[in-house]
Amino acid sequence: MRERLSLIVGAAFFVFLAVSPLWLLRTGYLQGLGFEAITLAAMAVAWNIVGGLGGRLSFGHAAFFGIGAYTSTLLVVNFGISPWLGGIAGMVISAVVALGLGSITTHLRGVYFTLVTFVFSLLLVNLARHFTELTGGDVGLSVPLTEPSFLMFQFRGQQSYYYIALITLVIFTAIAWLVMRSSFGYKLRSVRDDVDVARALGVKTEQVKLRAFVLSAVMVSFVGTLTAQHDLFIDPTGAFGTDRSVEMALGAIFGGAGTLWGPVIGGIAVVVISQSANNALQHVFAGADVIVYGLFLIAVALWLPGGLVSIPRRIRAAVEKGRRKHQDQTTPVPPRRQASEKSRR
Amino acid sequence: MSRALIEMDGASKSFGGVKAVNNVTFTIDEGGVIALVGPNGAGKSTTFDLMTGFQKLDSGRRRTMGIDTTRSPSYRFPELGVARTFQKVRLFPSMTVLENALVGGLAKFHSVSAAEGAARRALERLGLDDRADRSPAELTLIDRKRLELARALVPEPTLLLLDEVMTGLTPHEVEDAIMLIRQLVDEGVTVLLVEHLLKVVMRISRRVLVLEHGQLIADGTPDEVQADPQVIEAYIGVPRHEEVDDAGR
Amino acid sequence: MIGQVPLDMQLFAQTALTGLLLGGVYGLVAMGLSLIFGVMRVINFAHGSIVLVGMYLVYSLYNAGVNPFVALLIAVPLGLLFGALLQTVLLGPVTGKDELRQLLLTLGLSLIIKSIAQVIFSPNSLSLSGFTAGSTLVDIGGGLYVKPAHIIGFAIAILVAAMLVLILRYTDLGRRMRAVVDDSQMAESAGVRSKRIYTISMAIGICIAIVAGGVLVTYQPVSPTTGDAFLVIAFVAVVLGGLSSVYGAFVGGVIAGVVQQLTSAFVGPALQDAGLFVIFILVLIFRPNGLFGRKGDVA
Amino acid sequence: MLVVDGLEVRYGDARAIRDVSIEVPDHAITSILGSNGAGKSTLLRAIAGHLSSSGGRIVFDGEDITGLPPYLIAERGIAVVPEGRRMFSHLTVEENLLVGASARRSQSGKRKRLGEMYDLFPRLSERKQQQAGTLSGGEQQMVAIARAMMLNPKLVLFDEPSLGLAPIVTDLVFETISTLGQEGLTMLLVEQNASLALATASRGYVLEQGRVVVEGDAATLQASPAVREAYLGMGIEGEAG
Amino acid sequence: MTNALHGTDQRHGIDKRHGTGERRGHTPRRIRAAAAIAGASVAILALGACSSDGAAGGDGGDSSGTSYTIGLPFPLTGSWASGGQASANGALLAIDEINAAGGIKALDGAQLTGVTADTGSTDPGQAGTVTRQLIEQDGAVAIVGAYVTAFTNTASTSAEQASVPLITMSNSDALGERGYQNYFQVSILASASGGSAVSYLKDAFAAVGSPVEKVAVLAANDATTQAQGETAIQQASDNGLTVVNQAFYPQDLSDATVMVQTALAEHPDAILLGGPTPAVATIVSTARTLGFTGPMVGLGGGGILDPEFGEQLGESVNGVLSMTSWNFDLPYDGIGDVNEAYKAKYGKFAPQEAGEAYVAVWEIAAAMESAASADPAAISSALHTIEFSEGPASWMPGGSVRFDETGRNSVIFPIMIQWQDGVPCTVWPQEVQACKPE
Ligand SMILES: Nc1ncnc2c1ncn2[C@@H]1O[C@H](COP(=O)(O)OP(=O)(O)OP(=O)(O)O)[C@@H](O)[C@H]1O
Ligand SMILES: Nc1ncnc2c1ncn2[C@@H]1O[C@H](COP(=O)(O)OP(=O)(O)OP(=O)(O)O)[C@@H](O)[C@H]1O
Ligand SMILES: CC(C)C[C@H](N)C(=O)O
Ligand SMILES: [Mg+2]
Ligand SMILES: [Mg+2]
Repeated sequence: MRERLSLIVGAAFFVFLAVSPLWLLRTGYLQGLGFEAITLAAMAVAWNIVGGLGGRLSFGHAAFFGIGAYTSTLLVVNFGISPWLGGIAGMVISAVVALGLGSITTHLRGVYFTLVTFVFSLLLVNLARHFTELTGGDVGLSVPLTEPSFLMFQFRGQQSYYYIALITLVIFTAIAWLVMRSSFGYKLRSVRDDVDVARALGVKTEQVKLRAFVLSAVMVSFVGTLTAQHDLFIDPTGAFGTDRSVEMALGAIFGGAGTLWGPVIGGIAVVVISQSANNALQHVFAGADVIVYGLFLIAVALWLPGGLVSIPRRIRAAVEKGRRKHQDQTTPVPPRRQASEKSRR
Repeated sequence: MSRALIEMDGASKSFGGVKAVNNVTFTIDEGGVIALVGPNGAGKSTTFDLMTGFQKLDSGRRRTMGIDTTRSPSYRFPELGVARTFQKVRLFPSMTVLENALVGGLAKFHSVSAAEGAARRALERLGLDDRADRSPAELTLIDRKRLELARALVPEPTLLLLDEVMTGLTPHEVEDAIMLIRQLVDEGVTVLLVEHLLKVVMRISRRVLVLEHGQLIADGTPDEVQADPQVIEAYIGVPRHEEVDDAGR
Repeated sequence: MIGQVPLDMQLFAQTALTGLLLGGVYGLVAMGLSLIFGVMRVINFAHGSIVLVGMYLVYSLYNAGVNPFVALLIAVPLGLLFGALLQTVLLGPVTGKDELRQLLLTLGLSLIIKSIAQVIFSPNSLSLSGFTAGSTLVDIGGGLYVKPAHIIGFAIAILVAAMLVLILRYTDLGRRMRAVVDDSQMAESAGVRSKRIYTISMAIGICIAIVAGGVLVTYQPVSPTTGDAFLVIAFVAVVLGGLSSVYGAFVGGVIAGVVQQLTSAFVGPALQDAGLFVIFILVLIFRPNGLFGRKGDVA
Repeated sequence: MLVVDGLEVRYGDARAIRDVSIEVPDHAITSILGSNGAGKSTLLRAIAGHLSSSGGRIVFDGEDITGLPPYLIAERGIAVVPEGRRMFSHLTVEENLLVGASARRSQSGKRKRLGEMYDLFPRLSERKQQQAGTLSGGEQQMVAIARAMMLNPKLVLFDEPSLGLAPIVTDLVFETISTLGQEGLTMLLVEQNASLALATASRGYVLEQGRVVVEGDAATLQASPAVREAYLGMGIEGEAG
Repeated sequence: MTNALHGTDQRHGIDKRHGTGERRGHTPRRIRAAAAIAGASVAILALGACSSDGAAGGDGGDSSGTSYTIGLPFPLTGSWASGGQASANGALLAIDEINAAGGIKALDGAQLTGVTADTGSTDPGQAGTVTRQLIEQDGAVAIVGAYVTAFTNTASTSAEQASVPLITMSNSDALGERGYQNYFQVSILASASGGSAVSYLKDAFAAVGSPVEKVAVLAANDATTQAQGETAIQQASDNGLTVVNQAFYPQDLSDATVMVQTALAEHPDAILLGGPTPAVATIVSTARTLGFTGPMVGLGGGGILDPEFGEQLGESVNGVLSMTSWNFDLPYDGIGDVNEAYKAKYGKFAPQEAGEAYVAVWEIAAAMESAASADPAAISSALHTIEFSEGPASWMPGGSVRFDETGRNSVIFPIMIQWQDGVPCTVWPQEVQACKPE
């Protein structure tokens, strides 16, 4: 029932996104922002499979973003291969790399996993800068501007990019939804809660972790291709840099990690908030927007632990409480303080 | 009563300097209730861990349902029909009661809905069905134990290892638990118990294994074991509250 | 680039020496991180920014005419205060909570600190101009050179490390810190004021980072983004040493410094961090709890 | 002497105990019986300051300690042997005991007390340097008791000390409790094992669904048909005690 | 994200922020933290409102006529912010001067408005986004930006897609190879400055009588510096010099002892170097204390030209050389006054990128004059056809600027400066020499 409702609201939200270029996002600039927001949401959805459902905070997903970006770009620049195919190639390579990195990190717990993924992406930054013959080093790679062509992933204006991103997001959300309902999803959550017990209950924990990691990596990799072809340029820090990894994790956490809609909302919200802060405040002093953005993160951490998606639940709880207070008036027990587990960690 | 469900051969495990389980050999054959008793720290829970692959054997061998599982990871055991509970209850905190039980079924059922059906039946059996959508944190310790037991029952195991499930129950509740165990046995499940409630153990088990200092010091029928001076010395002690018992009865 | 450098002993010795001295200060940064993680189970993603605060603090004091090493003494109480304040106002509510919240909070904090630093100190890189102990090399014989500031920094690092390990292992305070880690409520029932313990631990952890920043600025220019690199190195060091082993973090820092310099000299400067990262990943694969870590240890 | 007056504690909206009033006289063992979920642990945790109450008062030695944080309650001389033992798992046995004395000031007093505890539980003396988390259940229970005693408490709250203990260890634990009782220590003992509890205690209360339903001295309770029926059962747990 | 600023002082915001919100006696922590955060947010928003008013007022000057926007996407935060802000400052200075001088006369004295936008520091995509914003939201008719090659890359793509001209002060050769119609590069190519470093060095020091035979190259591995370093290495061997040591180091280099020692072990006569300010400053001071007395020559651009480089090294900066494509002592009338104006406004001499951005804005103005139009396409084609040979628009080495069909400046040649008395002074080639090399 509640799930049905969330699906309806979600579908309505996608319809809203689909029509918004018609009335809300009318300029190329706004559609470009829309592209950014939606791609971040898509990455957050992908990240959430590992970081939210699996409870393994990857801080190195930029690695796969970068692989997708570089693979498709190298193929189009050097061989004129369509970025669509390049994107698939990038996904394959990402899968292989994720399989490798995933298998050597399955036994790592908590922070250790986070830090290895983090360092892995930094390692790729280093390597991409160093092996200039392949990657162009810090100069980066430019994709030549061509006539609009679906095959070559080049379009006039931002609208087509926007819709491609949106379709990607819809597909990703559907994948996440399927994952959450499947036995794979339950296994993933059990691994998050208690690996040892999950294992003792027959969950092949390494396999589950690995699959989640690979799936998520492959998804992020495709977004890497989208972004590189949209920007027509890629360089090592833009591709593999920490900010990218952090951003997708933030999107998911901000919206509500481990939920279906949290990463979607969170990914979009992160871009909307940071861009509007930027718009409103940049002229105060350079970086004022960053401060507001930082304050936002802190505020969510302090007062909105479940992320943005927990707001409806909180409102509902508050309303119910209010209602109950009304009914309770016959037996006036002053609920002075609720028994709370004081200071238990 | 002949098929060997688990065969431990020279199983050992130490932690740091402590030999928790020391060269233990026994076979769990099919049917009925078998108890594993012994003083605190004797290595009972560790033995469970070794029987289910939850801890790796330092040395020795293990066969499960006739298959060599010495090196098998713990996730193999539910498939083979072995399920267990933990002395210190370990539930999945972020999942509901139903979901906790459901995960137990995934080893056996391939579809989520089949696992959910089995989970609901198990919850009902343990009287938890009315709390299916609660969080385990809202349950009392005892209900949490029940939930863990339900989770172990979902995959319909042939061998069930219960680590102190009756600890902390009132006499009435203990009776309920015994009924449940008997039912399971009738359904063909072999139950292996770790329990300190000697009276219960002796009443329902057909065979009792006694561990001390990581070693098997006795193995036999309840009567044999209770009469064993070594067991009395190490575990049962000289009953001090006999009179109270009588009064209570 | 490989092979161009003559692999002679003197170069090796110089490299190892420089790495050791730099590594000591990395270790200092890492110890603060490790302590905060060990006691509060908070990964402080703002740690690099705290180091930055230390750098700007000592920079400002220096410009006000204070000798940098005297400035460090002034930085100690300020650092303690800052840490205590952070814990009471910001981190307290998320201590012991979901790590995602801690992540949001510390990341947010880090962004804010960096932005404010840029506003106050401009984006330019600043250094203690005229402070020669940090810029000139001294010949210590055998063709080996060191910067006096490096030596002093290393000595301070050793001192802090020793103090911290002693406190954690052998004092009431240390035992209480570790007890609170295991079960804060039970510790309270034994009379331990766990919030105070958190505040003290955070104060010490932050103070160490501030001091590390102060040491760093004596030989390294500071700009608003300088802290980021130290965050990464501190992570590496802490994990190499075994996450919540404070002593391990120090050793991890030293290892990081040496590996970095050796890679730089014998593989190529561009790959100095790559070398470090490879070692890091290898260690974690083979020793998931780090070189010195036992699960859940602090000290 | 501890007086609990009309105490109410809630978990969210659910009232776990309501209008509970008990008295714990000095130099005696008072016991609380009740089935699972009756609210026994809740009561103890409220007294210890782990839970805050939504009504009523807790008075200790004439001072209202309602709502005080646990460390202040500990400073007033109330020690806890909690349900599930709750070791400082990564600390050694000795460190656990030393932390147990955190509310005390004197260092030498602590050391002396430490020696007394090792005399009381020689087993712990053998395991001084072992990490507490790796001890067996019985050993942990000893540490929990010794840790509480380190505080030199005026009142000790025991929550189901026999839980999960082998008969022989249960014996040891209850012998220790009796000994301490004979030495004049005031104790509040929550125990499932009613026969054991009533044999040890001089007075008792029975909690049912969060309320006190029966109270009286141990002999009266033992004789009460209701108590016999419900808590002393058919004697199945007798051997354990 | 844009900023209708106008030389808005980057600094005045935060100081006011300080007093607000904080310090609240004994209120519970939650409330305290909430108040602090809310207070800070409100303060910043309020300041935002105020200064946007201020910017709007100050901008159009007294002209009631039309105003055209020039977009200035630069990295204003993050690790490139120092050069980004200097570039923006140079551009804004030019806009002020143009407005003060009566605006664009061919367009009835229309005024120019400079709108800056922050490209951030890591994601090149962001530079593309803000450039789109400048063009579409703010109606920029031309863009000057984005200082760092990677950002210039995406910014110029956005500009190209919108057919709006963009003039850059980036140095990378690759930018001009993309066949863009609306891309213009006023500065020197990395290959040219890196390459000339060797020949200038040879010539200049042959002229003062100390020949250079062996060189070491120590360059950061960012795009421009690495390209400069590679060309220099190439050029050295073409010129019969030996490169005895080469290293491309990471920008956050923490210590240079080992690297410099390794280089000095080969006894080079000169060191060619480049990178961000802290790194090059460390390299120079390390080399000096290790007893190296030969010339040290910057490859062009970056840290070695920044005012902070001089501040960091103090006395020992003097003598350090560098390639560059702009200096405030070039022999053109008025260029010195501009530097004075810059100093008065920003407290430091105008570094290379500020000068280039300044010139670029004047070129746009000149193109608008010549086309008598503010249509981006018209500006673009004017930029392609005009030879800028007078006024500030021509103040690049060579005395004039002409963009070829790839958009590169076909007139420019690199110059070499030497730090003397704490400021860079042009020493080579002779026709632009302001000081003698020491
Ligand atoms: N993870 C561990 N690390 C170190 N020592 C351990 C560990 N687990 C168990 N031990 C030790 O192994 C011995 C056996 O422990 P085990 O838990 O198997 O005992 P048990 O028979 O189940 O006792 P109880 O009846 O108290 O539950 C004990 O001495 C205990 O201290
Ligand atoms: N953390 C909690 N959150 C919500 N409800 C709780 C919590 N802890 C206990 N309860 C509820 O409070 C009631 C009393 O629990 P309490 O633990 O005090 O019982 P008890 O008498 O100690 O039982 P037991 O013999 O099982 O230990 C129970 O109904 C239980 O479900
Ligand atoms: C930082 C500088 C070296 C940037 C340079 N102007 C470039 O083209 O990238
Ligand atoms: Mg056990
Ligand atoms: Mg209880």
